[in-house]
Amino acid sequence: MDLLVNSVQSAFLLLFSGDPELLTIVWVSLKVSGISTVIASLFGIPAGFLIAYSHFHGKRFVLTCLNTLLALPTVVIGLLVYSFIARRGIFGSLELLYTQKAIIIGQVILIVPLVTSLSIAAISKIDSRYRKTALTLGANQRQMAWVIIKEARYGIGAAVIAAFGRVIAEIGISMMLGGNARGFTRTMTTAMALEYDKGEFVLAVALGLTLMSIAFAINLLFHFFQGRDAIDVV
Amino acid sequence: MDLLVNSVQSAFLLLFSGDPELLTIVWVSLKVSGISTVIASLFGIPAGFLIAYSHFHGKRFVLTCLNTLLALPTVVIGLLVYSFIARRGIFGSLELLYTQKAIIIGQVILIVPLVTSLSIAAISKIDSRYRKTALTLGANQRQMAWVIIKEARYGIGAAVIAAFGRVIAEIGISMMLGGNARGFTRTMTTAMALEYDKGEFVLAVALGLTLMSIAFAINLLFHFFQGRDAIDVV
Amino acid sequence: MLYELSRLTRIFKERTILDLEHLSIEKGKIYALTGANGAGKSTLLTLLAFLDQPTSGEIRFCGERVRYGRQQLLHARRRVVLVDQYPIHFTGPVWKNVEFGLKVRGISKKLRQKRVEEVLERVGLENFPQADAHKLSGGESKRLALARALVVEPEVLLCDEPTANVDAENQEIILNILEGINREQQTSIVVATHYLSQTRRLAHHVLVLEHGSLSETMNENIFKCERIHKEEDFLVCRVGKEVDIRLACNQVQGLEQHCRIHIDPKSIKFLARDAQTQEKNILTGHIVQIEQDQDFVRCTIDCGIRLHAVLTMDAYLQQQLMIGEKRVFCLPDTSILLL
Amino acid sequence: MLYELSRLTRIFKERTILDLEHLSIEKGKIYALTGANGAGKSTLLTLLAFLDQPTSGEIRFCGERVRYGRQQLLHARRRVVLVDQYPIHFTGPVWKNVEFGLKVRGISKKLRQKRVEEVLERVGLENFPQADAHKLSGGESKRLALARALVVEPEVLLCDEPTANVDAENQEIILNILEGINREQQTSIVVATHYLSQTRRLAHHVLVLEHGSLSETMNENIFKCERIHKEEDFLVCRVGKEVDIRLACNQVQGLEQHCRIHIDPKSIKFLARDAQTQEKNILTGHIVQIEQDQDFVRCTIDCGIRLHAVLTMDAYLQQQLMIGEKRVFCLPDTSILLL
Amino acid sequence: EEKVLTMSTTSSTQSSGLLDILLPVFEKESGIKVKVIAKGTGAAIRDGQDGNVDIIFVHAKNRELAFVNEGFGTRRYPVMHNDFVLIGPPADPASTKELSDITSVLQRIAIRKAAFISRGDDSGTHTKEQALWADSGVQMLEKSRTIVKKGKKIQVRSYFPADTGSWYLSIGQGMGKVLTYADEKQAYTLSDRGTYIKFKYGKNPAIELDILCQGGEQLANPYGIIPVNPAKHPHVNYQLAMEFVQWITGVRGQKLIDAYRLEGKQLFYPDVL
Ligand SMILES: Nc1ncnc2c1ncn2[C@@H]1O[C@H](COP(=O)(O)OP(=O)(O)OP(=O)(O)O)[C@@H](O)[C@H]1O
Ligand SMILES: Nc1ncnc2c1ncn2[C@@H]1O[C@H](COP(=O)(O)OP(=O)(O)OP(=O)(O)O)[C@@H](O)[C@H]1O
Ligand SMILES: [Mg+2]
Ligand SMILES: [Mg+2]
Repeated sequence: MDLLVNSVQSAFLLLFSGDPELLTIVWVSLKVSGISTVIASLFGIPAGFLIAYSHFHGKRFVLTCLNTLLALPTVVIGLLVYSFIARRGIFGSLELLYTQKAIIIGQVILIVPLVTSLSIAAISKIDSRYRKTALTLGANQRQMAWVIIKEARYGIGAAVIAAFGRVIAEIGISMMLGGNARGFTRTMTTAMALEYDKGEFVLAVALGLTLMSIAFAINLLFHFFQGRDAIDVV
Repeated sequence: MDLLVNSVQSAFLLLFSGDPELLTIVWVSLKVSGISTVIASLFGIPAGFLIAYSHFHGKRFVLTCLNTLLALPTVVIGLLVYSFIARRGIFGSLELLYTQKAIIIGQVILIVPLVTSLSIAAISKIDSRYRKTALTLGANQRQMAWVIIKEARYGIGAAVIAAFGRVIAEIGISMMLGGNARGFTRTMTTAMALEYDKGEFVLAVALGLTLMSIAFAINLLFHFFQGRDAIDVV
Repeated sequence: MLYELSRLTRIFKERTILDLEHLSIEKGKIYALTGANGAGKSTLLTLLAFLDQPTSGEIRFCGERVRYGRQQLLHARRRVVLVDQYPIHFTGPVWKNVEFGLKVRGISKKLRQKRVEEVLERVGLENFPQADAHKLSGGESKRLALARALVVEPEVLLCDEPTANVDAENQEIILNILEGINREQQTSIVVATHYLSQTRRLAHHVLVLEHGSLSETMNENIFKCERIHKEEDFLVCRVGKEVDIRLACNQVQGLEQHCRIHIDPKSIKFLARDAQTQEKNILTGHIVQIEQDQDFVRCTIDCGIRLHAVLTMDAYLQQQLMIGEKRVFCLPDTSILLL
Repeated sequence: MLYELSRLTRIFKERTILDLEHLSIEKGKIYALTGANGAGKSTLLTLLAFLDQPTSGEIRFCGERVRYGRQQLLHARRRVVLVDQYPIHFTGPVWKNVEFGLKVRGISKKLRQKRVEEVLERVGLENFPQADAHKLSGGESKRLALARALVVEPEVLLCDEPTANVDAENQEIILNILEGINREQQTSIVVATHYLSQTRRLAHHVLVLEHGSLSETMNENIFKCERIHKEEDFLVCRVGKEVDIRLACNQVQGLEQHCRIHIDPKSIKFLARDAQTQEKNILTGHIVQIEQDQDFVRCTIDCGIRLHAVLTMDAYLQQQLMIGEKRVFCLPDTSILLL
Repeated sequence: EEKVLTMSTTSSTQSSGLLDILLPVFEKESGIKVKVIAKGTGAAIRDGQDGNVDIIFVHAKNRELAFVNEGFGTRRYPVMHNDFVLIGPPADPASTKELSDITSVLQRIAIRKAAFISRGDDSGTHTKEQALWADSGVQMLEKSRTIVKKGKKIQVRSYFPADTGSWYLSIGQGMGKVLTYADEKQAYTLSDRGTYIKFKYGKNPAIELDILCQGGEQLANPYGIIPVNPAKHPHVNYQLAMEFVQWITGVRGQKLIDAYRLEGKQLFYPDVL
């Protein structure tokens, strides 16, 4: 109880202290997770559409693999990406390790399966008459896909939000590939983990609450863009 | 590249070694994440239904909060639960800290928002005529809810799978609340993190791959239960 | 009284869809509900099935005021079943869909089996018990919806366009089923329909909705027309491509370019071949259809537009109307109503 | 030829839904497609709209064999539009739905505006451009689907039950629209319908489907009947509650308890009031409806069941059939077909 | 009933593999199972303060003593020690090899602005590093944040060399990760010997970094074990804790520590033997 109360108060102090270091951290977090989410969506939503709307041998297998990838631990992603971009790895010369780009690469790998799999779920429940109607009215494949994706937008929106939540709250990859270097790749979550390691629990939770307030603000924005109708049911 | 090849080989060795310690770890992982997923689903799916199907003031606010909770970092969950179940916490006398139960509590908190939010997305796209039809044919509220949930089962299934993937791959909460005690609360992911800490990268990835194979097997089972029709689209 | 509605309105987003001063529906009778698209038929049926709440006003069901609490609703809903205009089916086989209503009522498996078989046979779906309900053809799907409702033997059956999309043979069958359950089980029935000619033979009463209110005029003989020119004391309007109708001037205050008129079918007068008349609107057309409407005879004339005339049996026999004949008829001033 | 189908089948899960030896559809004509529920009408239209592939056989469109590659399909689909039996609308306002077909064709905003307005006016939805397409009433929704198709001015328009759920006034309007675009723009039209009486007046050809194949017999006068007893050289079957029909014995080999019969409307003979006859099946009924069917006259007799008879105009005039009259008629042996 | 002792310890004791040698023997001899919770020194001490564990086994002498002074622990028992080493790239861009004294090495690094990776996590190693920087005369900066604890505002402080620009990277992670990081960036860092040996000789591919400065009182790294005070937390299992203390500071435990070799190198030196 104490912890929560103290942390809430500290979170306020932090938020209003205007501490430049904190601002940097927040900015890095938002930038990295925002870019990861956008890239993963640009890739995962069309992939979800393609998988949902095509018939091919082994489709069930692909779906099972996708679902399996949802259980990919951050340590594995971190290590695999690491082995490619480390100084001695194939892409070592690009000097990606311990940069924000490295975090983005890892996070994209982390959430592409999530976005894809949830998009498939959302898209495949869309009445097949939408597809037929779009096609008979003269839509080409791309235009038809757009119609379907628009009809599934609430489900897809939920997928994107879940993915964003996943990456902004993510620690392992940011730690391993970003390195938690102060001023460079320190994010809200790695900062939090650090405070935890130090035993500064109040500060850790306060940072967490700051993160939540920011996530709340972003979700408000998102809801605003997703429009009124999306949630009207019954 | 090397890392991957070595790890795959080691993973095979591990899997077929029948090492009792590994078996315990796998069993703890499965048990803990399985129970967490079941509890979270039992709570999240009905909650999702209720939220999707009721009109109340502040519904949009609740939805935004739910989406925000998707960004709840494991450190925060870990610390908050810790503050309640630590010896000095309110529930200290229950001696929950550093047990599997503690991990389950934390993981349930982690994924309830995910299951709820994705269930809402799945349920709210179900044609309102299903509700009307069920009601006019004499269903009571519970029976009607069941009809709707069955119609949304593919989306809800996807939510549950995503939640399971999230917890089985989760490290922070298992570490903080379970403590990674060998033979008690060591899970696949905390073991992985430990090997990583030790610098045993190959072993870490090998454990990760073992985890993936198990997740794959579980997803196969799940697909089998979810039935053929769920993925037939177009 | 089965239903008594008073001062009932239903408003969606500031648009008043239903506005009924008073409506009573008797027990054990068949009502046909008709009216143009968007008149509010489906909205009314949904209210009668307690699936929606009126914006204002009250509904009395079997003398008691309907309360929208969960338990009361469940109780009332178990007595009334609505068959949707565009029915939707639960994912699964036809059988499970029909069984649903019995299952939620906790009826034993054996009895369910028997009743479902009976009712599938009745609507002619006995060959499809295991077919996927979502893949049925348009008419099969409609009949399945009816079967699902019939199987619970409701006190009140509300059918929204039960024969639309259904083939001729099954239309007959459905009408016979409705007639049958009304006669044998005293089921009260309300049928929304655009095919009055069919329903007329079974309906004890016909309700006409117009813009959400009950109306006296049948929704037939309604035409869009265009103002052409004004003469001394009347205005010439063109209906369709070639028919000119003259409207008396007292009606045409501030008339716009386009308007709609209604011609009362009962006022249309056929003229003897050699008759002289003062009427402004004298038209000629072929008779294309004649049908019985209880004690009256309905006759469709093609004179560029299709006009319906209703005659008494005597008038019909006297006029000797024959299909294919070219006949002259007049529309008295009072028969034309500007809408 | 617009379409030429040969040895075409469509099989769903081992059930053959369509099996057409040969079918040609001419350019610039209106076809009415009829048949019982589940006969395969919608399935056929979906194939004609290139939204589905036949299981075997080929379709030639404008002389060329249809290929199911993306680019070829897009090209063909842009020439043909299907209006669904139960149409679905894109989430959003009516306007956007109608605009869709033009937008995907890259037509300029200004032209879109104009065409959408025109077509909404045409189907009588001019007052709803901003209404939510999902909340329209049954008939409005049907008309929106038609508008969506009309706006792209397709070469071929396939309509699945365009008048079902539509009110009388708009049924007329829709039929007139179809007639109009066929006459003025030479649009080829195929209309699936159960209301042949309506469509007959515009259709140049009528296609009847029966269990997925083309059939000569119209799907009317089809009845379920129950075997009652056998007499010397015929079998007595009961149709409905009270009508007994005698079947010649050569037809009744291995007949089951229940069967279906078809009575050819053209073979029904009205008897003079005093006529004597050798026929086995002599029935009496009231005449409830008479209507024109191109050069023929269709007459509906209520004799416990509703029978349709088709007469030549001469026979009709000679028989002097009048509504409400009680008449005696016979069903010659050859007019009864066991299905 | 099973006797279970819960112990919080720093990751280095666990990841060095020492506990894997000690505990099974202890368990066999005493019948007590030890449940090990490994985390950063700060968090491990915190566990003791909160009474979540029966005993703590860490390496941050000053904080350990404070822990005892505040009454959380009964007494600090010295167990073993090893030492810290300064490691860096073989190329040695700051030419530290010519210097022997750790404080002057750090000074040189600061002057040359050679890349240095700091744990930055308030761990034993980090605490040591901060002290060494202070001793070396490099000007230190203090950064503080205000938080609320028990309703009172308090400052959380951290120190690091001034004028750090981009050469001093504080990454706030465990020793292993810091070594990996330093290897990647070819930077200097301070490490405990155990982890260094592991990463240098026990891993493929090995890190390239070499020891550039070692030895001397300043780099000593003592480990102590402290039972949690039953007066503060009555539920703790003081008796089991003392059994373990006696065992590990006894001959058997001390010999095992002395004999422990990682990659053929001795890691820890017993304090009592
Ligand atoms: N939920 C809603 N929100 C807004 N408008 C609605 C809603 N439901 C119905 N409407 C509008 O109310 C009017 C009446 O609808 P209703 O479905 O009752 O008509 P109907 O008489 O059944 O017509 P039809 O013969 O076409 O089935 C329509 O114009 C429709 O657009
Ligand atoms: N995708 C499908 N899978 C399995 N069966 C199907 C499928 N689509 C249609 N059918 C079946 O094929 C038959 C023909 O369907 P179709 O929709 O073509 O009939 P229709 O002639 O349009 O009937 P209606 O007059 O009722 O609209 C029906 O019995 C239907 O159950
Ligand atoms: Mg309706
Ligand atoms: Mg059909």
